[in-house]
Amino acid sequence: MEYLTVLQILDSGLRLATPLLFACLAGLFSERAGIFDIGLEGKMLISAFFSAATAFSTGSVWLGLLAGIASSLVLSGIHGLASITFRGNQLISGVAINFLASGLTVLIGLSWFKLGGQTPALQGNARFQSIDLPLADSLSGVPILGPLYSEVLSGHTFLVYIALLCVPLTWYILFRTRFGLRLRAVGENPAAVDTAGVSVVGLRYAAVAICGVLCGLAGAYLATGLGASFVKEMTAGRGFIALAALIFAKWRPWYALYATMLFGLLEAISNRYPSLDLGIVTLPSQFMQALPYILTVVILAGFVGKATPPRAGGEPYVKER
Amino acid sequence: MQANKDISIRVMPGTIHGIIGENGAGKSTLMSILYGFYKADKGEIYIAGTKTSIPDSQAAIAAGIGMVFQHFKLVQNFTVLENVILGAEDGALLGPSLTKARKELTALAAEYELNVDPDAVIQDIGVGMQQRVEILKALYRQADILILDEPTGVLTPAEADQLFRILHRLKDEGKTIILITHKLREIMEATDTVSVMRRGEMTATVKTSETSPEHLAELMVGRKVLLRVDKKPAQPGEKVLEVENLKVVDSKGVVRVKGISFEVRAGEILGIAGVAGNGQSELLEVLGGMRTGTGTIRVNGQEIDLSGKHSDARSRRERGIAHVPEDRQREGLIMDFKAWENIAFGYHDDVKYQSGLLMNNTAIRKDAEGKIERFDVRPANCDLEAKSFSGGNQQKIVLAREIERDPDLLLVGQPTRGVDIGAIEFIHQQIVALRDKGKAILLVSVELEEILSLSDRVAVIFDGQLMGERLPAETDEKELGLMMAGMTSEPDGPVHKAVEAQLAHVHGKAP
Amino acid sequence: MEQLPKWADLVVVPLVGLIMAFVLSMLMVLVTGHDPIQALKLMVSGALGSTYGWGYTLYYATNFIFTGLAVAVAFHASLFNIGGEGQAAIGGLGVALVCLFIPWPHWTIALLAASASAAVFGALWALIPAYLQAKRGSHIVITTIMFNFIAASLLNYVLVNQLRPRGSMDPATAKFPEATHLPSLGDMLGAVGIPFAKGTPANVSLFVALAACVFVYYLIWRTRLGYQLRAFGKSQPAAVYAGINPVKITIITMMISGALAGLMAINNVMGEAERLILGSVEGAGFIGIAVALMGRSHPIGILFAALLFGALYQGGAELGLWTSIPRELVIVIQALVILFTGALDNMVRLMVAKVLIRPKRAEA
Amino acid sequence: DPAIIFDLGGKFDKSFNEAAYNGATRWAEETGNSFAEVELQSDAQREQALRRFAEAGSNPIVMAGFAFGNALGEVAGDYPDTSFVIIDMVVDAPNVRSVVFNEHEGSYLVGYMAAQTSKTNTVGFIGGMDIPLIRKFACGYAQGAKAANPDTTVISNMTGTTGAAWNDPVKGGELTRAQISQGADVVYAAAGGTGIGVLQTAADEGILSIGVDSNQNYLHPGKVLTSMQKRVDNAVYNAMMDGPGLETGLLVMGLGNDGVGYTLDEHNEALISDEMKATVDAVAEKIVAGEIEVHDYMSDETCPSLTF
Ligand SMILES: Nc1ncnc2c1ncn2[C@@H]1O[C@H](COP(=O)(O)OP(=O)(O)OP(=O)(O)O)[C@@H](O)[C@H]1O
Ligand SMILES: Nc1ncnc2c1ncn2[C@@H]1O[C@H](COP(=O)(O)OP(=O)(O)OP(=O)(O)O)[C@@H](O)[C@H]1O
Ligand SMILES: [Mg+2]
Ligand SMILES: [Mg+2]
Repeated sequence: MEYLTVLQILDSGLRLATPLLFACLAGLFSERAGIFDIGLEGKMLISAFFSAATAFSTGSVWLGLLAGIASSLVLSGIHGLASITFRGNQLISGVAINFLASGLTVLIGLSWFKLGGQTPALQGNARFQSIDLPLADSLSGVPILGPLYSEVLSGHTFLVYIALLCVPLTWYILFRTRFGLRLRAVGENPAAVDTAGVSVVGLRYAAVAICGVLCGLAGAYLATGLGASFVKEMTAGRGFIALAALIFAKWRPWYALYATMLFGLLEAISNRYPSLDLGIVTLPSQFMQALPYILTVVILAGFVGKATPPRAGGEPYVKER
Repeated sequence: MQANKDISIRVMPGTIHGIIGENGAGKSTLMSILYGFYKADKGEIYIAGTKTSIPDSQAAIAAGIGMVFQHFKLVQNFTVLENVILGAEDGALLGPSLTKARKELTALAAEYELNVDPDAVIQDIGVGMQQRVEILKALYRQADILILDEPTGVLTPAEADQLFRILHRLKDEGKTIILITHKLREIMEATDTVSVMRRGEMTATVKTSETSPEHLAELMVGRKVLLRVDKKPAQPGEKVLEVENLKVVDSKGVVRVKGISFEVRAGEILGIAGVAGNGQSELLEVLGGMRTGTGTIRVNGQEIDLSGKHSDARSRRERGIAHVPEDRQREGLIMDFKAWENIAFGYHDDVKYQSGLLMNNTAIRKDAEGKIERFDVRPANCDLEAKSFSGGNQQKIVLAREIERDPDLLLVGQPTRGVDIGAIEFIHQQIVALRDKGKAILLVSVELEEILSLSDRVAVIFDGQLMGERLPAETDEKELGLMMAGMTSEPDGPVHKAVEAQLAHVHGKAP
Repeated sequence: MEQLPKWADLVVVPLVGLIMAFVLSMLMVLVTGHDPIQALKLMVSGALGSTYGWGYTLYYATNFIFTGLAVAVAFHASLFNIGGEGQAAIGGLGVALVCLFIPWPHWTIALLAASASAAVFGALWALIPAYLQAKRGSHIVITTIMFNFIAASLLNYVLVNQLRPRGSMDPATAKFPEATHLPSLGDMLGAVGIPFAKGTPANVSLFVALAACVFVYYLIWRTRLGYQLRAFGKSQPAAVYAGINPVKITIITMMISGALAGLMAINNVMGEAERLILGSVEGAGFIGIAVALMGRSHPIGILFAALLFGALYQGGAELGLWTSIPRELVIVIQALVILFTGALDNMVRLMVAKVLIRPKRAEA
Repeated sequence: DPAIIFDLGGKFDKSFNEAAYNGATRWAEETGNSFAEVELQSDAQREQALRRFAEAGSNPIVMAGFAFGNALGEVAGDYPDTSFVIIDMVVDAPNVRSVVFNEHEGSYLVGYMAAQTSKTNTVGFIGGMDIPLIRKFACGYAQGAKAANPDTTVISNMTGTTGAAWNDPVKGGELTRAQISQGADVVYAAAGGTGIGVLQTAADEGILSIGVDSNQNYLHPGKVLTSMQKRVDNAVYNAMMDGPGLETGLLVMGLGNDGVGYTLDEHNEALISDEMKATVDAVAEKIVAGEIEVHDYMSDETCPSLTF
């Protein structure tokens, strides 16, 4: 394989990994605080819609981004209400949120744009433009690393860099701040947090809200960064893949980066080789499309040991003696 | 129902105030209210003469109250330091808080002899250490009133002694301590005053110096309690259990049991004393079929498999081994199952519980009712879930299930941990009764008093090896205590320091 | 929280939740410029007002019973099977192979064979995730999600390249032979003199689903396996203490779960479509999660939850047929029903308690 | 009144179903009449919708999509007085009109144009799912491209294997980029909502794209080379115009009767030179005249010019 091809696949992998990374980190905050969230998909979807719709109406992608985040936060609020305040089942709440987003986006889209639930295509300032990193051109001549910088790292939209920055930021918040300490504690043993005089409910809501913001970023990236409009169901299962990546990453930020990059890369590879001629047999396209999933299972079984979720995950907190 | 009814209690500053009462008497509930963990329906709290309202734990901490809960409130995968500062951090960033806490911890450790490794992760350290962390948490928050709920339930005698030394020192500093315990000896030795609770009410408060254990026991249970185990000398028979050169390696690759050999005969109780974490749990688990090991074990002369298909708990039961595990809530019971379902637990394959393809629930229930009645489980209601029984009664359910199987060999781990004296008496009687029927019993307990009073022979385990065997009549707690720390002779200097050093030494070898 | 009487907890709370969900939904109908009363009437009468409506409601319910039971069985062992979608799809393949390539003399025998095949195919599809969970600790949630995708690819390949009759546009198998066609509910009830709409897809599989409910009830609460499975689900260390083999239980439970999901195929593939088409599961595997959770993993609860969702599907279809209300509204209604009866049930319970318990106090 | 039943993709799928919807609304606007419609959510609803509309007296009943074949086969006989029109599938019944399109012919033309325009001699095809219909598109396209320039490389991708394959513009865009990096400078999308992403990315990256089913030139003026229009709208419109007594039987819509074709409008006129138009039109004539035989994938399920 040529180096250029490798670079192109890496480049594509990075783009494909970005929404997964946002969603994965979103799930990480929520689940680290003890709130399971299978509603990542729904939050991404609603944010994709509202960011595209607002960006189109206002002509500003930034307002779109804000609207996307706000809509995702509303769903987070519902999830929090159900699973924190009313101690409901977190899985059911997540399922409900996925359905809600799936229905509402089209319903609202239909009545606003009369385009069958789609938004019109975004143009100019209504979408994120790609950014060339400093010195990308002049460095491209440097062997090996130069092209890696200019071809792979440079030339993405703003949100890709935000996603990458979110990784160290998440790590820092979780492991170097008071908030992070408390957040991790509340996912492991809420009683310890409670008896230390800190509000379990408050912490969990904060975590769920951060999850909402990050899902909002993921959705906005899909509709206004990678794409340029909303199409119904456009998240296409990425929320679930992000969830898988989260478990894969064992709920750790840097591993989340690696896991999502792996998913992105595998998808990029299967995009690049729609069917693979091995000389003896030609692997059919269906096989190549299933390959990322097959490899995930193989890697999971072969190299990643048992993942221990946060101990208090999924369980509503009830005081006990 | 009412957990606390019209309770008034007055605790003097600079004293240690004991509270005793049966399981479920309402002790923990009362203290949780003081700590703002629960809200009382009515009543008032005065601290140093001023009326204080304690709506939440934050307020309790602010009022200078610190509490060490019966079930520790620690984050298992955090370090000691992180647990100490949790909720009492100084700023938004952790770094400065940690540095400050580290310094403070060193000071506290020096002041009260509360040594802990600040960077150790909770799940890797023993319960004694965990408890110190809980105390440090309270001191770090500058508590003046320290509440300890059954602090010695899981401690070894040496650790308990150390704890009481610390408590006395705190008292001398002017701090007020409320101590809940089931152990009358501790009440007698450590407290200045003692209050007795029964069924949600405060029945008496007396000066410790003016009372006796027997009197307290009677106040607590409402009848006379036999505080000593009443048993005839053993009549050892055939060898039931023979263990030769048993080795156990845990999942992390650490050798937990390092080639031990012993035997237990029919009609005798062999007690294994030792500080928690020295391999006794693994020993029980291998014998009970929960873990694999190497070596030779014979039951009634026949060798049993230590690994492979026939080394599981089912096969053990088929060989006549019954097992009362150390942790009744995690292992011995399914807390969400009804009591009657728990009676079949482990014996669910028993033919008399089956009818054709299905389980014969009527038969199980009938069986359970009988057992529950004979073991005086309260409330005697088969349809309650295990979790709604008190610890003592949960333990009775497990014992009823295992003892009534009439096993050739009974493995018992920590039979009376956290259980009130009324229940202890009963449980001890049942174990002795089984022995008197000519069955072999292997007892593992960190409670030296229990070991000494129940066992016919005592073996001490240290660092995965047996330090030696003694007859209860020919030894005492002091000698056993030294052996538990791996020492065979009296050390120079203070005993507890030497013990601690020795344990730390071993701890370093096998983390 | 106050303890509600059992009847209130079982009947009043879900009912109130349902009403709240519908009130909100109808508000949405109103906002989108349609007549909510007419819409509600249409949905209810369309789903439950005629044997024709029941014919469809029960058909969908049958699917959901199977997938709901599948999720529930795994739940009892603390395993979260998100793979119902893939297992049901592969179950369909099992049905198709049996129906297409073996000449059956009568539908009864064909049904037995197809059921067995569907169950075996579904179980095998669950086997690998189960094995990996039990032996390697690979999280079953990821592996079952992955296996859903893999199943879709496999089916796509098999239908497009292997089983599709030559020259057919449709990525689907040929129609199954006449002898494998299952009698519809209409045929069966007609035979015993009960009038029931013909041409609706509810079929004899409904009875298999009901039998599966009974089977699961007995399995979970009356058999030794069920006892072990529940014990394992509540506490793994305790299970080991009791001599229950975690590997064995995980694998057996997941295979039973997969078999139940696979069995769904006798309803949609053999009973309705009478051939295997692409994407035949249509999300029933995911609905199964909601059904199992709402039914509290109990067969009776699942039965009702499945009926509710079946009715929502059929009521939604009627809305689509006779009004210009977009079909996505039905999805929103489903979401709200799941939310209020499943996730916010404690909120509803609190509200019901306020109404039910306050006056009692006042009396006392 | 007539009725129309849309397939699972929904009437606003930006291609096939939407074309059918446009045909129906055009009829409604022109005649002032109304029609019944339904978007399906489940396979079981096919037969249901057919029967319900037939019983309610709708006539003719039009259905968009090959997947209705089976259901219609069951239902048609029960309602002999109702006329049915099925698009993309042949159902042999006296009261059914089967409309099929020669998508391969239209695809051949746009493939021809793609290869003519391509400077890299590489053109791309992006399909939604690997199903026979999409292969038919891809195969005609590849044949056309090779006919225009035998050195042309045709890269083909399918989006996915689940329903999401038709609604994943993000993946469509990424596939487009992958094809661009392999040298493609014209891509043809036959992938429903996924195609939105293909056209968008092509426009962003400065290459040309080809729309499908409806005329999609307007989506990115000057950046969509052309669209392979499949006049489903006409098929629906005509059926509704013909009314209840419509002529039944097989109706093939190909290049000859304007059933398929490429689009030329103000949005892409700058892209297509007169010379190119002349060549393409000549090719079209030859196809109609039978001088060029475009291979129909469905005839023998092989594709000489492309491997899948
Ligand atoms: N929130 C509550 N709801 C219902 N019952 C409660 C609650 N809190 C306490 N109780 C009841 O109050 C009683 C007292 O419980 P508590 O835990 O205080 O006992 P205890 O004296 O600490 O017992 P032990 O010695 O076993 O620790 C129990 O019978 C319990 O059932
Ligand atoms: N969630 C609960 N609701 C009501 N009562 C409870 C609950 N949990 C425990 N209890 C009751 O509280 C009392 C004391 O419980 P607790 O858990 O403190 O027992 P314990 O004897 O201290 O056992 P252990 O040492 O195992 O904790 C028991 O009578 C038990 O029935
Ligand atoms: Mg207590
Ligand atoms: Mg207690």
